[in-house]
This record gives sequence, C-alpha cells and structure tokens, in this order.
Amino acid sequence: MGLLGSDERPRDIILGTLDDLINLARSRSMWPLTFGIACCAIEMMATWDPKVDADRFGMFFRNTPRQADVMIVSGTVNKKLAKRLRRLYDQMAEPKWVISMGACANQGGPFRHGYSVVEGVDKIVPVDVYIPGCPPRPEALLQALLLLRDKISDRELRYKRPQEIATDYDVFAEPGEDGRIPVL
Amino acid sequence: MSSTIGLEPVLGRSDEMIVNMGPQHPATHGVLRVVIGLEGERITRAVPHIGYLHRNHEKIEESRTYFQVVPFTDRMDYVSGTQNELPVVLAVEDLAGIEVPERAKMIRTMFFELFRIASHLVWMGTAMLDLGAITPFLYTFWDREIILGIVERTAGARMLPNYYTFGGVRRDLHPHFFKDVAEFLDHLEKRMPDYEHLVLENPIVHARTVGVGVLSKERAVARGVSGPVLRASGVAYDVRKAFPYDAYPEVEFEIPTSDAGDTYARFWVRFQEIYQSVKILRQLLEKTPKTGPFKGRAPARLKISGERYRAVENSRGELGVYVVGDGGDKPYRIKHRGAAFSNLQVIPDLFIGAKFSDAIAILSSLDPVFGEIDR
Amino acid sequence: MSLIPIPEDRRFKIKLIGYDPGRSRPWLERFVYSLYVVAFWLFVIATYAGVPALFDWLGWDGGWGYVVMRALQVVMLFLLSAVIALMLILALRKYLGKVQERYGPMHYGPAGGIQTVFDALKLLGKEDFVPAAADWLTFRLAPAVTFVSSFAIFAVVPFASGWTLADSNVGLIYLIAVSTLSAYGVLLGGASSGNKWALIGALRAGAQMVSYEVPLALVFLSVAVWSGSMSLGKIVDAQLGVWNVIPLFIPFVLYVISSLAELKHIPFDFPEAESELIAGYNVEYSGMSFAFFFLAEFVELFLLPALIVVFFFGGWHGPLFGLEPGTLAAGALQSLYFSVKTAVWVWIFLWIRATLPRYRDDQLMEFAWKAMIPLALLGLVLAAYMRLIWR
Amino acid sequence: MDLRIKRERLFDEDVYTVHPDDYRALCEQLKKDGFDYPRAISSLDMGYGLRVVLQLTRMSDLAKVEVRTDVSYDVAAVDSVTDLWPGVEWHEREAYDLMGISFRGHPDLRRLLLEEEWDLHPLQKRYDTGGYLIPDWRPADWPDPAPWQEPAPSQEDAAPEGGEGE
Repeated sequence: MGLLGSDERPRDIILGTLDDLINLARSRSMWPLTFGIACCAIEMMATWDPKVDADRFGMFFRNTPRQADVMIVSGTVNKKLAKRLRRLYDQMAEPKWVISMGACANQGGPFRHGYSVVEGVDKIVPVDVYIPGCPPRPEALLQALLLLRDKISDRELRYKRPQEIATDYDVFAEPGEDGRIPVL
Repeated sequence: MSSTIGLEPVLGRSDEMIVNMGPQHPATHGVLRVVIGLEGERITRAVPHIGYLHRNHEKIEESRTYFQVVPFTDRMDYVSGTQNELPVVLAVEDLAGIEVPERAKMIRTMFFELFRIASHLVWMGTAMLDLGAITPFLYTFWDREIILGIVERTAGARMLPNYYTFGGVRRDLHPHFFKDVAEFLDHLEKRMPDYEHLVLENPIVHARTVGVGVLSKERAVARGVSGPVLRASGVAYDVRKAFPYDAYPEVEFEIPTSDAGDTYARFWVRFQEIYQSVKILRQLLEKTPKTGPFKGRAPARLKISGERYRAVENSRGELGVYVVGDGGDKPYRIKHRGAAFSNLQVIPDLFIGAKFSDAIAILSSLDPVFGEIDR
Repeated sequence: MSLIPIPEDRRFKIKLIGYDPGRSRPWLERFVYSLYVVAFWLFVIATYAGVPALFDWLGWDGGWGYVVMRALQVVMLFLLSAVIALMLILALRKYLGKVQERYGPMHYGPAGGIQTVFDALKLLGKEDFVPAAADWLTFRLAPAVTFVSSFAIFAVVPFASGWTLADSNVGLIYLIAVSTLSAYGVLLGGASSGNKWALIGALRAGAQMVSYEVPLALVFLSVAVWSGSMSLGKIVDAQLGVWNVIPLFIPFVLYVISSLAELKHIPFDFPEAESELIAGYNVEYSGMSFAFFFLAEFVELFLLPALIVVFFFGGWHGPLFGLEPGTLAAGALQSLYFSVKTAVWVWIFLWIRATLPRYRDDQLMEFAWKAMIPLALLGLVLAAYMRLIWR
Repeated sequence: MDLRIKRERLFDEDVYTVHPDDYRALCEQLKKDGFDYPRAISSLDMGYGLRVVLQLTRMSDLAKVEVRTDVSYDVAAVDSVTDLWPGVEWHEREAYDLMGISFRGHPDLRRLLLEEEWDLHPLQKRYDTGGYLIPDWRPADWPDPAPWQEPAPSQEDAAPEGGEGE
C-alpha cells in the first residue's frame, strides 16, 4: 500500500493533506463484501432496500473480496466457517475493515454455549465496529457504517490496525507441499 | 484433507474442471458450498457440503426450558419468523394437553400466512437477483418491510418475534392490526400484476427456467422433498390440508400444483401460494373476533413426558419437530426436521447434466435457508 | 405508495426514510448533471475546435506540430473519457435508484454529484496486487488492452462535421478490428488470473465474441453498402435526407443486440455474471487495475450508443438555424445534437440494465448463429437491392 | 415373516419398535406397504444405548408410521435404508455425525455438519456438561448396560466402521 496508508510516518503538511483526502475518499466509498451468513444477512440485505438505502452513502456490494473494502460479518461463525472467513479476510485488498453485526458475531450470541460456535468473530479477524442486537435493525447497520465512515476519515478516531491477533482457532491456511494454499 | 472436498479429480480426465462454489458466493443464499465438476459449462458432478452454519440448536435446546426453546427455533428459518415456533408449540401443547382458544389459533394462522408472503417475497427478489435482474429484489423487499412493520407493531420485533407461546400467542393484537393487514393486502394485490410481469411473464425468465432442472414426481417423493418443490412436481401434499393445525380447517384455500416439475413450475407454485395466502388472510380478517382471549391457560413450569412428532407447512415445506420429554421442564431431545434440509438433497439429481447457469436458477428455485438446514 | 405509518403510541419513534420523490431534490440533480454535461460539451469543443485553433494561432500546424496537436487531442479525449465514466457511473446509480424507488447516491457532493470522484480516488489508494497464481505480465497488461481498445473507438467517432480524429475511409474495418481487440483484454485478464471463475468468464467472453462478431460485421457491411462508404463521416453525410434506421431497420435491431453483447451488458453480461461467476473475468483484480476495467466498460457504454447514432440516427444532423457548417458555432451545435441523441441511447441501455434478467450464454450463441446471422444476411441483401433501386 | 416387533399407537401414528437385526426387513416390508415418503430419521441417546427413529408417510392415504430400533453403544450400527428411500441419505449422515450411529451400506457415510477432523458425536448425552458446553469436551464413560437392554447383535455382522472407534 506504500506511503499513503502507513500510519507510522511523521505527518508533514503536504502528505498529511493528501492522506486526509484519500481517507476521505475511502470513507465515502465503502464497498461491502457480499457475504451473508445467517439471520443478520437478511437485515443486511434490507439495509440496501428502498426503505433504508445505504446506497445513498455510496455503498454497494461487491461479490469478490479483492474489490471489497468492508466485510460485514452478519451471523454466527462456527469453527467450520472460521477458516473460510479468515481466508476471505486475507483475500481482501488493503485497506479493509470489518463490521461485526449482531450478537452472534460479537460474542456467539444465544449460541455461544454450543460446541462448534466461535465466541465472537474478533477471535478470527480484527473488528472495527460492533453492532448489538439479534438481529440488529437495518438502521443499526446503517449507523454502524456511518460510524465506520467517521472512523476512517476522522484523524482523531483513526486507529492502528493490530498486526496480529491472538486466536485460539487454527484459521490460518498453511501452504501445502507444492507451495500452494490448499482448497479449504 | 482430500475427503473434505468430496470430489476427487478423475485420473486421465483433463477436460473436467473442478470448481468450488461457496461458502461465499452470491447465489448460494447463505453458506452452502457445492463442489462442482464442469465439462465446459456442463456440470458432470456435484457434491453439496453443508454445516457452515451449524449452530448446535438441538444440543443447546436440551439444556433450556420449553419456554426458552421457542426463541431458538426462530433462528432456524430466519426468513419466515414465527413459522418455526409453531411445531414445537404444537407438539408441547399436544403432550401437555393445553387448550388453545379459537381466537389465538386464528391470530397464529394470520401471522403464519403473513410470514409466508414475506418469505416468498424474499425468495422472489433473490431468485431474480440470481437470474441477473436487480430491480425486483428492491420492490419485494419494500413490500416485505411493510409486513415486518405490521409484525413489529404487534409482536415487538421485526424478523424473529418470538410471538407464539404454549396456549396461544404472547400478546394481543395491536389495535391497528386489521386495518394494516387489509391495507397491505390491497397494496399487494396491486403489486402482484407487476411481479407477474417482471417474473412469470418475462420471456428471459421463460428461456432460463422452462424445462430446466426437472424433478420427477417419484424422485421428489422418494427424496423426501416437500413444500413448493414437491407441489411443483405434481404431488398435492400440503401439511395444512393433510394434517391440519390451528385455524386451517376453518378457511378455504387450494393447493396449487404443477405437473412440470421444472424450475419454472417451482416459481409458478410460489406465486400461486402468495395468492392463496392472501385469500386465507382475507377470510381470517373477516372471521377473527376483534377482542377475546389470545392465550389459553398454560402452566408456568411445563413438565412433559412422552414423545411427539408435529409438522407444519412453512414457506419451504414440511417443518417438523420430534420432541422427547422425560418428565422434566427441559426437553430430553429435540430433533428438527428442516424442510429445506430435505429439499437440498436433490442438488446432485438436478445439477448433473445442467449448465452452470442453470444450476444457479435451480438453486434459487429450491430456496434454501441455512439456519434451518444446518441448524 | 404509502408505507404504513408508525403508531403514535410507540415509545421510540423510528425515523422512516422511505422513498419520497419530493425529497430527492430533482432541481439540484438536474443542475449537477447539467454541470457534467457542460463539462463534457466543453471538452468536446476544446478537443476538436480549441486545440486546432490553438495550433493555428501558434502557427505550428504542419509537420511535427501536427503530430503534437493530435497527441494533445488524444490527451484531451482521455480526460473526456474520464468525465464520461464519472458521469455515466453516477447516472447509472441514480437511474437505478429512480427505477427501484430509492434515491441512489445523494449525500456526498450536491445530489451525490461527487460520489464517483470519491470512488475513483478510493480505488487509486487501494492495494493493487498480483495473485501468486497469476501470470504477472499478462495480468498487468489485460486492463490496459481492454481500456485502450475501447478508447481507440474515439478515433473514428465524428462528433460534428469534420470533428473527428481520423475520418479514415476504412473506418468500419478499423471498428471491427478494435472492438474485437476489447474481447482480448477480457480473455487475457481472465485466463491469466489463475482463478477458475475468471477462466470461465474469459472463455465465455471468447465464445460470446465469436458469436456476435459475425452478425456485427454483416451489419457494418449493410451500412457500408447502403451508404456507399466505409468512412463514418460519409455515412453520416449520407443520412441528410432520411436516417438509416428506416431503410436499414433489420440491421439496426441486430446492431443494438450485438452492442449489448459487445458491451457485456445485461441481458448478455455472461463474462461478468455477478451472481454466477462472482465477478467473472475481473474477480482477481483490485484497485486501479479493476478501475481500468470499469472505466473501459463505461467508455464503451458511451461509445457504442454513439455508434448507433452514427450509423442509424443521422449522427450530428439537426437543424442549424442558418449557421454556416464548418464554423465553431455550427460544430458546437452539431456536437450537441450528437450528444443528445447518444444520451437517449445510453438511457435506453440503462433502462435495459435496470429491467431485464440475464440470458444463458449458450442461448445468445444459439440466437446469434440461428437467427441473427440469417437476418443480417437478409438485411444485407435488402440494403443492396434498395441501393440498386433508389440510388 | 418372523420379526421381533412391538407395535403401538401413539397419537396419529403407528409406532413399531424393532430389534436392530430386523430393522432392515421391517423397512422393506413398509416400503412394500406403500410408505413412500421419508420424513426424517431422528436419533436419541436413551441412556442404555442409542435409538434410531425413522418416520415415514404414505402419500396415498397419509398414514404415518414410526420405526424405532435400539442399538447398544458398543455396536452402534444399523442397516442403511438409503436404497429404499434416497431421501434419508442426509438424515443418516446427520445421525452418524451428531449421534455416532453407523449405517451399514450407506453410499457416502461422511460427517455432514461437522468437519472430518472432529472426533466426537456431540448429541450423545455423555458429552453433556450441564448446558455450558465449552470447547474442551471430555466424554464421560459410557453408562453400564441397563438390565432390560436387549443383547447386542453379534460382533461379526456389526463391525463399527468409522463409528465411535473405541
């Protein structure tokens, strides 16, 4: 990503301004990944319906992770899906953000005592915005997207991306013997 | 690891390409994964994989009381809300001998049919999205929002209302309910010709679906398929008629069937079901008393012994539950019979030999919902 | 349509934002779009009249000066194509919003007017990488091939009488060659991505191109036969009396269908097929590489309707109100006529996109080989007959 | 035919409780009787063994029937009926996956919902930890066989193939 995306560099005036412009553009053009998991996915679709219409804020779905900026984790993540979710996150091009939508993605929700449910998607990917609710209303998702917008463009709110996250789950794909990552 | 793919490359066949569709794919309606062998655009082999949304419903529900079980069932077929609660409620009522007032039965049936319309509207939008048309999706979601608004007024929640309870429903109808539903039905009847025009009468939809993915009557029955998929294959099996529950014996409606068994027939049957739901709702709006009991007497702490299988006809087919009680206040075992779970088994039957684009259309006509399939 | 009102007795009132035409500020939208249109028009005038006039004034209009002038015009056209893409992406999203009873982008810039600028800037700052399985050179080359081949159509499009970069007397042959090239970009990009979905998209693009190119060539032939020339300027000139759409109705219909296919546009968007192939040939592209595919798509969305206007709707012809042809004012007016006619066709294409589902890919091929080619031959024969009888 | 069957009536369905060796024979008989629609296969942990519950419907007159058979923990296997009703394919796989009952002759007996790497069958009661089921699941010992439990089928024809593996 180079110079523009790095947060460690001292801010001089010209580059700082350009940086702000790019971040403004990023915050105003967040394309989420089409990745519906469970109940929240229906409300996620409803966020783009005529009543709420997140497209007003310049957001529309991209199907391929390469072109998406935001991953909305909309539903329960279990251990079988966790590897795939991490793979999708890794496939997204920088800069990228994650919204954890609903109780299940936040901490497992009503299913957190199950044997195969991951207790919160933040054990797998770094999360920027959490939305409570089961499922959250479309308006709540819209508000989360707008919060994320402010977080990206506002210098005060901008955060440092954790380089590594502690995880109990074996979700990082290892290259196989032929050097290629195996099909999950 | 190879067994997780489920589809081994055949040695010496270089003309077959194995692609992995899902779990993240726009046309899988959730987290289905189908490993597909392609010869050009023609599908030679297809192995479906499910379980990416396995949420341990059955195990968790064993450690919850019967009242706590009901909201869990909401999360199964999350598109059709209260419909999921009914089998458990019916089975427990049977076992505990709880009487349900007539008015409560009618209220339940009205919500049941409202959610059937909502679910079919979601299906219509997403199916057309799979076929490449964007606009119907937004129209149908708009109409669905109206239904959810009506539900929210009475039940307090939009999608997963946790509204049915043992002996009736949790709270009385909102005073505007009858007016709202009547308004919505008028609105829907104005919209349905548009939908027919956009979907059923569309020549491109005809070209994509007629004669595609034919499921024969015998195969459909043997596969345990139910709901619109079964009725599109010519079997007039509908739990509402076969094993009536709630207020269905008191209303008149027909079971639309088609003998074609193809994707278009499945589309057509769902459309006719919306009309039938409108018909049922209109009758119930007339019949339901404006005031009266909405809940029978049910013990605050249910203790149940015995076993019971009860099924309802939800938007996708026969949604059953097998409840085993051991005399305690928690179920000993609950087994959910998902309608889409059985419907999805026909994927290899229908996919093999079809074009890849046809597979998308076929999958959309099966209308899977993964909360119910993976449970 | 009225959404059912939220009851008064609710404790928390929910703000409904449902579609209401009164809220969409149509006057502001029209103003913003007119700014885009004015920018577009000024670019056209500056490219075709301003730049030559500048070199005339400098007295550097021969030899190397000519070369530099042409190069400057190409740069201007590149900027123009950026304006077109920004305008059309916004128009598509706003128009889809209108059709779908919602607003479309409306919050960034007046009436959402600079939404696409933000999108472009974002893509500029987005990571752009080559997957390990991809072929580096081909993967990098493919967006450029696609964009250049779309952009190259500009060379022969006449915006007004004499306002064209190269009014070649083999313009039609050039068009066939260049439009075929654009499928190569898709083919290379898809095949070099090292992704199976992209490969399927690329193969579909190849199969599709083979199908529609033949009727397209036959349509070009009928236009050439009827107009008596392969130069696009002459073709427009020949329509002074009656537009080609009347005598060449069959080729016209076939040309619209082929244009849809060449544009990879619904109902023929098989190489991209969002719901089937995820994103088709550009599934592995991100950042600016993807933006170039996007740019090419929307430049073509302008140029192919423009060619429909050139071939069948009299190009830049229109009442001149006594202005002398060849002057700046007449050229500006003619380019306005041309742009308005093109805009109507762009709108029809957007309308199709908002309405129709997608065919299956083999259905297009079947249609192309079994119906379009015989019809195109029929159209060619008719055109030749009519040419013999009436001209 | 001489099948070890107990027949009773429960609500609106006939319930057959059958010895696991005769399960397949009874199913063939029911198939001949016209029960063509498979509703579900459920499985229960009875405390003395595992139970398979097959639920069928006859489409012609909508008669419902339920077939139950108990197997012991050690030899948790019955014959598959996938060839009679293809619709039970996934239900049998699910019972294998979650309850650990093997189905002899099933065409593709793999785990359905969980991944292949899992080594537990979570719906068995010995995995219950009081409702709070957190990752480390140590199975308790099997309960002792109840005195009323029927003798297990002989070991030769009921090898636990890929079953619990104990």
